[in-house]
Amino acid sequence: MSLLLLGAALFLILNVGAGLLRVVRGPTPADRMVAAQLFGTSGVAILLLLAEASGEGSLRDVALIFALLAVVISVSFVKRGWIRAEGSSDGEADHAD
Amino acid sequence: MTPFELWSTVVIFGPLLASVVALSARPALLRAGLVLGSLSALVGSAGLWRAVILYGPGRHLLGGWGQPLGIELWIDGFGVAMLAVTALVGALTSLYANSYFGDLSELSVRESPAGRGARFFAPLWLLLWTALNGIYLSADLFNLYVTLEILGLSAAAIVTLAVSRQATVAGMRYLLVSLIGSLLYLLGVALLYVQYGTLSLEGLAAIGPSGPIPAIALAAMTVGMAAKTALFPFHAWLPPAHAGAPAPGSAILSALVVKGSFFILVRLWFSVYGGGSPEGLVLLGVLGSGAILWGSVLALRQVSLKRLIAYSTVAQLGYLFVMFPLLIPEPGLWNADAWTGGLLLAISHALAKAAMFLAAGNMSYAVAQDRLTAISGVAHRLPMSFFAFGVGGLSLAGLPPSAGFVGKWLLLRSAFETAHWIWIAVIAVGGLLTIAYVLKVLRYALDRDEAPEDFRPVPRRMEWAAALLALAAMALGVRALELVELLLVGGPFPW
Amino acid sequence: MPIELTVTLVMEVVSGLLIVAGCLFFLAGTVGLLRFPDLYCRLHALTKADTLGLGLIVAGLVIRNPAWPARVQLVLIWMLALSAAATVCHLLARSSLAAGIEPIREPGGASAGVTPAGEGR
Amino acid sequence: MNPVDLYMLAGIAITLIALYAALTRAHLFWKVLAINLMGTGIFLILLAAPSRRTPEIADPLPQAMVLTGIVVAVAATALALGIALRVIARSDLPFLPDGDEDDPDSPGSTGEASR
Amino acid sequence: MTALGLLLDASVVLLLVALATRLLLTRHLFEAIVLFVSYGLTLSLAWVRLGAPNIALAEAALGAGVTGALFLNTYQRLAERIGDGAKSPLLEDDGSQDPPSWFKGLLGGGVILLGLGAGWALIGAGRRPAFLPHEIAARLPETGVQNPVTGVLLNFRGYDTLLEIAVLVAAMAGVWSLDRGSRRFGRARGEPDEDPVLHALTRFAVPVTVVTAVYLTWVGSTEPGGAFQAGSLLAGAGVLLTVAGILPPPTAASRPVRAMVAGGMAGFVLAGIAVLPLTGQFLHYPEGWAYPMILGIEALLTVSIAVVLVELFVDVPAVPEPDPALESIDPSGDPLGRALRGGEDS
Repeated sequence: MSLLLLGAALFLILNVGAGLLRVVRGPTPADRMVAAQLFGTSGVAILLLLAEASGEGSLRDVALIFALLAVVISVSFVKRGWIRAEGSSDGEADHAD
Repeated sequence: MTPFELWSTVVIFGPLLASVVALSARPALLRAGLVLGSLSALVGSAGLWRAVILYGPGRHLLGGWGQPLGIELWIDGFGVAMLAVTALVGALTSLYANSYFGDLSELSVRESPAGRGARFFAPLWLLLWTALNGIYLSADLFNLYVTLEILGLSAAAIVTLAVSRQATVAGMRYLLVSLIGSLLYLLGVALLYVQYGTLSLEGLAAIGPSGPIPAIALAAMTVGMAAKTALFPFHAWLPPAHAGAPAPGSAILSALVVKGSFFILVRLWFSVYGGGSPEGLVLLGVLGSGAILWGSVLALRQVSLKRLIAYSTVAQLGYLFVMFPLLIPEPGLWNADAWTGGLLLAISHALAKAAMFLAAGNMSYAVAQDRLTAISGVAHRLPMSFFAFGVGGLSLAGLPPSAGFVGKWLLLRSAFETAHWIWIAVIAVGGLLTIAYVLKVLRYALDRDEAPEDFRPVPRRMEWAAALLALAAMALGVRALELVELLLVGGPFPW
Repeated sequence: MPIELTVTLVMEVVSGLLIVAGCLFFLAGTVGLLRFPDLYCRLHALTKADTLGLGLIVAGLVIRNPAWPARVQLVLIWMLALSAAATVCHLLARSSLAAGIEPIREPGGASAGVTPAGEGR
Repeated sequence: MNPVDLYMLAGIAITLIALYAALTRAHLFWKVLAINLMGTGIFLILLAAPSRRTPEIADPLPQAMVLTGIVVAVAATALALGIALRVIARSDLPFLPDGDEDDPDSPGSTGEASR
Repeated sequence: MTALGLLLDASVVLLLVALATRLLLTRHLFEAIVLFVSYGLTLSLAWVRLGAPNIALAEAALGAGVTGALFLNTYQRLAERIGDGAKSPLLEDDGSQDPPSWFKGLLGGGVILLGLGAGWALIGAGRRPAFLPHEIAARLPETGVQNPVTGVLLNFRGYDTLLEIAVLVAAMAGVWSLDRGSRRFGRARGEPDEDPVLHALTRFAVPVTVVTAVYLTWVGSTEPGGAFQAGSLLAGAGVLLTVAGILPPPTAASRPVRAMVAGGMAGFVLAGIAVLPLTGQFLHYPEGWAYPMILGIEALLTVSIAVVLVELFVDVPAVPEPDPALESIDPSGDPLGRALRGGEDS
């Protein structure tokens, strides 16, 4: 049955590879960020599958870190008031200065 | 606890603890950090010097494991000589920096950018010192990589302490070169580990690396270290970085930091690879000759004081590489004259170059400019700095009785013995060019009778630090025999 | 003995089906990410489908794994991913709107749901 | 083909592509990115190549080296980005000016001026 | 099964090389950064496949997480600087400053040759039996820990780890020495965040992160984990808290922050020196003391690393406004000494 687990992991990796096209195409930073989000979630899934397939429990810790850092990166990215697309003010997200 | 274990701990971890003090404590304790670092380096290297002379090369098994499992410190004459000169230059430069940066106890991180930079000079410099001492005692490939990174990061940060745009650009370029150089070195480490499964220099030397993978590894590491040492075709980053740094930083970078990667090259080529390939040694010698000629010519053409000295560093580093082909005249033999001569040149260059950069710092401090034309007449107001610069320059040029003279003489003798006429010609021409550019500066400084108008008095300690270094460079020649004795402990092939 | 065997077999099959279904949701999310016309649609497609896909895979793995600590950890990871996806999607959409990236509104394509996804708090 | 070989070859490829990019991209950020990637390529070689020799026992030493290397890379990246930002603040361009003779602010710069 | 595994490895490798190539050659900065984060996550999978979960943890947390966040942060500063919608070489590198194509060609050719040579040499490398892994396994019980990687990091080669902390501290001091525009990050202290969603997430994610970090430090002696992974996780929690405006950002101006940054290194060195009179060698733990000392050092390092990483992330990237005091310094002179004393007499 670990054939199924490995197969699923392989499928998810190919899936992620396809999703990368969105990072390359853009057009806005937010689009690229969404695609990175896909990377994070799929990475968690792949790691969980591999953990089950190999019986290596510590991979679940890695998956947990994936999930946590996806949060940190995305949140700090958004909260920095990054979007300058079409002439807005510097956004409510950042009160600094 | 043997003296080796005691003093090597003091010499490495003294400056490290001092950097902790300088980093975390109140600004009032910055000076305490510098004093602690200088004292531990001086005492530690003196202790190791004595131990090496008494007992021969020694080791310190960190963690009690020994190679190949753990990391060893290897303490031999070469390393201790470099430690000692680093301690001397470092202590006097710290003394200088203490006055140069104004009242250290008043520096706050909230201040102007310049003040903030000065606030962090002491911790960065003490970390850099730790890294240098670590390199000179290390006997482990990967440990050398980590120390190199401390060295590279703190050195680049010291360049950017001088807030000008030129210094920032130079510091960036320096950091990039330094990082790529370290990574090439790491690539070599990886390849060697893949091939032989050990990181210990001694273990590798016992195996005697040969074959395609070790050859690629040596090439990668040599390119990386040559870039960090600013050997001839890779020298472009050095003059702006060394000229742009604040004066004590320039002295440290030019006198000491480039010697760290040079030390690693010597260890690799001779101690580990047993001489490598004769063609490679000749190639390094040719590049060194190129550095001597090209660096000296460019130094002659400079119109700013610190840049002239920086180009002189490019040239003087060339001499150290001329040692490489002379050291092994034929397979199985090594020439003691070339070894001691080349290393004496490295040591005397450290002292002389530090003296020159500090003296130049005094002159431009006094007249607020770095142009050669601006320092005209400064000799009359700053006789001691003028004297320091002149004596340092003469030592570089190899005039007796300086250490530079002894070093060059030994190098020339080894070339005579093996009838390498080309190297002799290069050394001679380089010496003449050195005299020319030193005299150029002296002529400007003596130019007019009256002193320049916008003149600011220089703190006494800054003058003393430069003068003492120059005197040390000169006096070293008188006591060169003791250094030669030290350098021969262990020799180029310690294992 | 046969009953136990049957139970194990059924659980294996169920878990396998859940994992396969999860993979299909991931595929759907990626298709949406690549094919949908603007940022808000893509957010919509991706965060929901992927989180659900991950949930199904976690469910499948929980069934397979007999150890309780591992099961708790799996569920915890899923909850974290769930709340993260929701929050990030919300923040991205909100600050994109604030920055003036307009959602497309003309009929046809994936028009329905665009506006709520963008303006929901 | 041994799967470990795949990772080793990928390590070589990434190291060299990154080295090429570090030397040919003028933009400072790509230089820093390339230096980061070059490090990871070397890590791949370091971890994959020894384990093809002794597949029966995992070698913890390369793992420890790679861990150290990752931390060093983070530190170097932080400092490099900080200095790069200052370069940009001073010159408004993410490039390093050509040549080492840059002293444009002062009249009669080096080089030709010394004639 | 093995065929499937091989296919999995091949996909990971292909993805890695493709990501690396694309991110190094693209002209859009933001794309490159997002690809870099993706590359880090893929690399983490590669470490898992290579049987190194320790590194996978560190790669995900540090390589992808912290480094990616640093790049994003810096990107943000650049975007701020150039203002709305403007095209600028800062964000879109058109390659006009790149070296001439003959140089690229020459270098490219050289690099390809080198790659072929190195690949050929490594594939054909002799398979001499390795002795070190067996030696480490045999003497692991003496180190006081069961995780061999932790044993190498904190006992066999503890000196390297100590210097590695020094690298972090050196980078920190260097970053502190740079001028920063002290742009405030997130909200002021005490001011409630009006975004309830983020707040709820923080309340859930931060405790999970902290618990995981403590768990990783604790478990590091037996299983994958350790100070660096735990420290970077704690740093993640710290970043989240500062972003949400719950914690004030740590800065160099605060002495406790500086003390915590240097404290990990100081504690490590002092532990090494403390055992010197007992055993005669630096960091040579006395019999029976190895485990408690390693655990103590790891705990200290975890906190210290977390503070460094939060500080690097939060406080570094600021493009300062032009400072007239700086621009007036004569660049050809000896700038710093004179500038520092400028107030006194000139």
